[in-house]
Amino acid sequence: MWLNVSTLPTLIFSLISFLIVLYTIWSVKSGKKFKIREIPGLKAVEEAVGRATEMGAAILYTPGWGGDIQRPTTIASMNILSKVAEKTAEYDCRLLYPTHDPVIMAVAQEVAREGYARAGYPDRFKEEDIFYISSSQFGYAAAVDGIISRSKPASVFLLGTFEAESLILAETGNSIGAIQIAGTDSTIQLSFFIVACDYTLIGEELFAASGYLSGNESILSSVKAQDILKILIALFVIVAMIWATIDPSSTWWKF
Amino acid sequence: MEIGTLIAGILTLAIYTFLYKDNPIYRVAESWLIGLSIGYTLVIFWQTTLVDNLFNPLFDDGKLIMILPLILGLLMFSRFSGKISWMSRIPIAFMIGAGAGVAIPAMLYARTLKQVSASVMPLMGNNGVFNFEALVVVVGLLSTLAYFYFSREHKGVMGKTAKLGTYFLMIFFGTTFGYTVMSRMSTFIGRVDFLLTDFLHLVK
Amino acid sequence: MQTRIPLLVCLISGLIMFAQYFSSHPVAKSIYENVLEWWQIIFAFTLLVGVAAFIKTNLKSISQKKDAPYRTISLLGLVLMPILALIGGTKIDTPFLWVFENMQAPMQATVFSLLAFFVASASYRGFRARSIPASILLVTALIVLIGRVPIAEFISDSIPKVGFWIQNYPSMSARRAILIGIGLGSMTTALRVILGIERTYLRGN
Amino acid sequence: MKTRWIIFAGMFVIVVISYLMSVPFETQPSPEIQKSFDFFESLPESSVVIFSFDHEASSLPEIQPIALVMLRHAFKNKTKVIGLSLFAEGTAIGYRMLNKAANEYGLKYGRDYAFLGFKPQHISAILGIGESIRRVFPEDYLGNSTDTLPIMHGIDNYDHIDMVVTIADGDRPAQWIEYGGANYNQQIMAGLTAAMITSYDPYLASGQLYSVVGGLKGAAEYENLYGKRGSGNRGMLAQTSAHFYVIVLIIIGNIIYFRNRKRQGRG
Repeated sequence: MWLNVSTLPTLIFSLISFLIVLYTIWSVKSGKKFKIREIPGLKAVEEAVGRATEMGAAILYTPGWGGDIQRPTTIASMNILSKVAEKTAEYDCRLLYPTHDPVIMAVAQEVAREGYARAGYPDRFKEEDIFYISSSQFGYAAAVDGIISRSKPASVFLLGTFEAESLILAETGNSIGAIQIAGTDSTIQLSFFIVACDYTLIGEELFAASGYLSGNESILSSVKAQDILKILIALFVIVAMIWATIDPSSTWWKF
Repeated sequence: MEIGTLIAGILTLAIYTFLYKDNPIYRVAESWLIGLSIGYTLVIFWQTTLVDNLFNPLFDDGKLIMILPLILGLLMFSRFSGKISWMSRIPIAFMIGAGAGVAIPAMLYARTLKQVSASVMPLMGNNGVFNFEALVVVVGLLSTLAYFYFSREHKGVMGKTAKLGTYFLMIFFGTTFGYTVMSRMSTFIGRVDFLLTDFLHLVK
Repeated sequence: MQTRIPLLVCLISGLIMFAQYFSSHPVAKSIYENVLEWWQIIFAFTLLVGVAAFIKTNLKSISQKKDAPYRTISLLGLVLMPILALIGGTKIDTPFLWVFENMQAPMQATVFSLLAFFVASASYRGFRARSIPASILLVTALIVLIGRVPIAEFISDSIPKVGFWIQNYPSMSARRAILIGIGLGSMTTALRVILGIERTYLRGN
Repeated sequence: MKTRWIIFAGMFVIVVISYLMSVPFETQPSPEIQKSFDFFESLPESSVVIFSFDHEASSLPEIQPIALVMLRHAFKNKTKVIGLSLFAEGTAIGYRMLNKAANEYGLKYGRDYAFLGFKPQHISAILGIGESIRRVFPEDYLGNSTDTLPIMHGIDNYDHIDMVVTIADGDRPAQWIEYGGANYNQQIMAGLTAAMITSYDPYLASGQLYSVVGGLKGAAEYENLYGKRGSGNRGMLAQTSAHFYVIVLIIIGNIIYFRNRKRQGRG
C-alpha cells in the first residue's frame, strides 16, 4: 500500500495548512500588512541586552538539552539568537552560548557571525564563545551552572527545548540576580520557567517571537496563517461538540 | 569500603558544595564530569554509530549506499578550511530539511489533530445529564487558543476571552508543578540512600 | 551555488520525509529508518568537530594560564575514557565502565538531585499571590501538592479528588491548547524551512 | 545568612532524618500495582518474561526500587527472566540489578536468567525480537552465544514470552507498545519514573499497556504486597516529608509577602 489510509486526515489537514500559509505569504508580498499583538517577553529582550551593556556584563544564551537541529523550536530559537547577536554586537557586549549539541553549535556560530556582520562589527564576533559542552544532560547542566555563577551574566536567555535541567539553570541564574527570559515547547518545563524566570514565552509565543523580533515578513505572515487555522480549529470543535451532543454515536470528528 | 564507593561518595559531596556557592571543589568535580562525559559520548558514538552503523555495513557487508552519509559526515570538516567551508551547510541542510519534513505531519497529527478530537465530548451524557466537564474542557481550550491569537490586540471580547485563557494556563502550570515535585524529590532521596547506606553505612 | 545547493538538498530531503509519513509501503519505512541512521552518523562526525573545538579552546586557555588546572582536568577526563575503552573495551568489569559507574554516573545523578533544592527555593519565591493569575497558580499548585501526600486522605477525601479533577479537565484543556499552538507553530516553521523561505541557519536571512 | 541557604539546609536535614527513621508506609495498593502483582503471582512456573532496562543512569534512584522488587517477585515465583537494554546507559545497571536479585534466590546465570545486553536502533530491535531473539542478539552481554544458553531453549520470539516489562524514564514504553504490542500482540508492562506516569494514561485506558508500577510510591506499594519492605518504603517517608516541606515553604513565602505588603502599605 503506497497510501496509508489512517494518515489521510493528517494529509488533508497538512494540505489545507499549506494553502493557508502560502496565501498569507502571498498577500503580504502583495502589500497587505499584518501586525502582531505585544508579547511581554519580547520587549524584555531589548531591555535585557541594554541592562547587560550598562552593567558591563555578559549575556548567556542556551537552547536547552532536549532539542536538536531537526526540531522547529531550535530553528525559532536561532531566529531570536540572530537578533540578540546583532544587539550584542552593537552594544559590544559579550555573548556566551553553551550547547550540548555540536550541530547546534555549528549552526549557531554561523547565525551569530552573520548577526555581528549585519550590525557592522564582524570583528567583535568570537567564535569560541559559542561552544559545545558535553552531550550528557547533567554534564551540560553542571557546566552551564558553573558558567553562570562565574561569568555572572546580566541576562540569561533560555530559549529552546528543555528537560529536567530547566529549573537547575533557571534557579542558578536567579541566584546571581540575572534577568531571565525563557521560552520552550516542553509543556512540563513551562511550569518551572513560569515560577523561576522573569519572562516566559509559552509554546507558540516562541515561534511568534522569532517573527516579531526579526521583523521577517514571511514569519509574520505564517503567524497570521496560524491564527486562521486556530479559528478553523475552534469552529471545528464547536460544530463537533454540538454534533456529538445531538448524535452521541457520531465519530467523524475522531482522528 | 570499596574504593569505588569512596570516590563516588566524595564526588557526590563535591557537587553538593555548589549549593553553598561556586567554589574550587565544585569546579574540580564539574571539570572532571565535563571531560568524562564528553569522552564517554565519543566512545559510545564511535561504537554504536560509526562502527556498528557505518563502517561495518559499508566495509564488511558492502552496503554501498552508506557512502552517502559518510560523505555528508565528512563534509562537516570543510568548516576548517576557509574556501570550501560553505560545503558544511549541505549536511546541515539535509538534517534540517529532513527534520522539517518529518515534523510537519508528526506535529500536526500528535500535537494538533489528536488534541482537537480529544477535546470533543458530548455536552449531554447518555442519561440526559448535563456534562459539566465537557463544557469546562471546551471553554478552557477555546479561551486558551484565544490567548495564543496573535494578530489582534487583546481588547474587548477577545481580551476578556484571552484573559480567561491565562487563568486556565495558570491552572495548568500549577498542576504540572504540583505533580512533578514528587519525582524531583526522589532523585535526591536516591543520593541520600547512597550516602547513608553505601558510603557512611548508617543504614543497613 | 553556496546557498542554492544546500537549499535544494533541504527541499528534496524535506519533501521525501514528508511524503514517506503517509505511506506504509516497505520502501517508505526503510527510507525513514535510513534517514534516522544517517542523522546519527552526521551527528557523530559533527561531534568530532565540536570536540576538536572544545580541545582547542581549552589548550588555548591553558597556554594563557587562564583556569589552567580546571581545563587540564577536563582534557584528562576527555582522553581517559577513549583510552580505557581502547584498552579494555566497554563491557561489564572493565576500567571504562568502572569509571562510568563510580565517577560519571554518581556525579550526573547528584547534579540531577540538585533539583530537589531548587524546587524548594523556587517554591518559596515563585508562588506569591501577587495578582489573580498568580493566586490561581498558587491555589492549584497547593491543592495538587496536598492531594499527593498520603495523609491528604485523612484530612479530607475530596482533596485528592479535586486535584485529580483539575488535572483531567481544566488543566488538560489548557495543555491541549498549548500543544495545538506548538503544532501549528512548528508546522509553519518547518514549511518555511523546506520551501527555503526560512534560511537563517544558512547564514542570515 | 541568605534565605536560600536556610531553605537548602532545611531540605537536607529533613530528608536525611526521615530517611534514617524507618517508618513503614501503610497504604492501600492502587489497582495498577495490584494488577501487576497479581500477574506475576499467577504466572505458571518456568514462564519466561523479558525485562528491558530502558533508562538513563541518573534515574536510578527511582528505577532501582521498582526493578528490584519486581525482579525479586518474579524470581521468587520461579519465573525465568531475560534481561536486555534499549538505552545504552541502562545496560550495566540492568545487568547488576538482575544479578543482585537472582543471587538472593541462589539462581544460576544462563539457566534461570540471562542478560542479552544493549541494542541501538531500538525500533528495529523491538520488531526484530518478533521474528527471532537470537538474530537480534546473537551473543549475550558476557559474550556467550545466545543459542548455548539453557534458558533460551525453545524461546525464540514473542510467542514464547509472557510479558515484556520495560523499566523506563522516557518514551521507550511507547515504542514497545506501538511496535511490539501492535504488531505482535505482545503484552507490555511498564516500571516508570513518577514524572512519566501521566504520559502513559492513554495507553492504560486503551488497554495497550497491561499495567504500570510508577515512582517510589508504586515501589513501596508493591513491596508491601510482596511482603518485604525495601528502599521504596524507606524512600516514601523521606519523599513525603520533603513534599510537606515544599508546601510549608510556599505558605511561608506568602505569609512573608503579605506581611511586607502590609508594612509597606502603612509606611
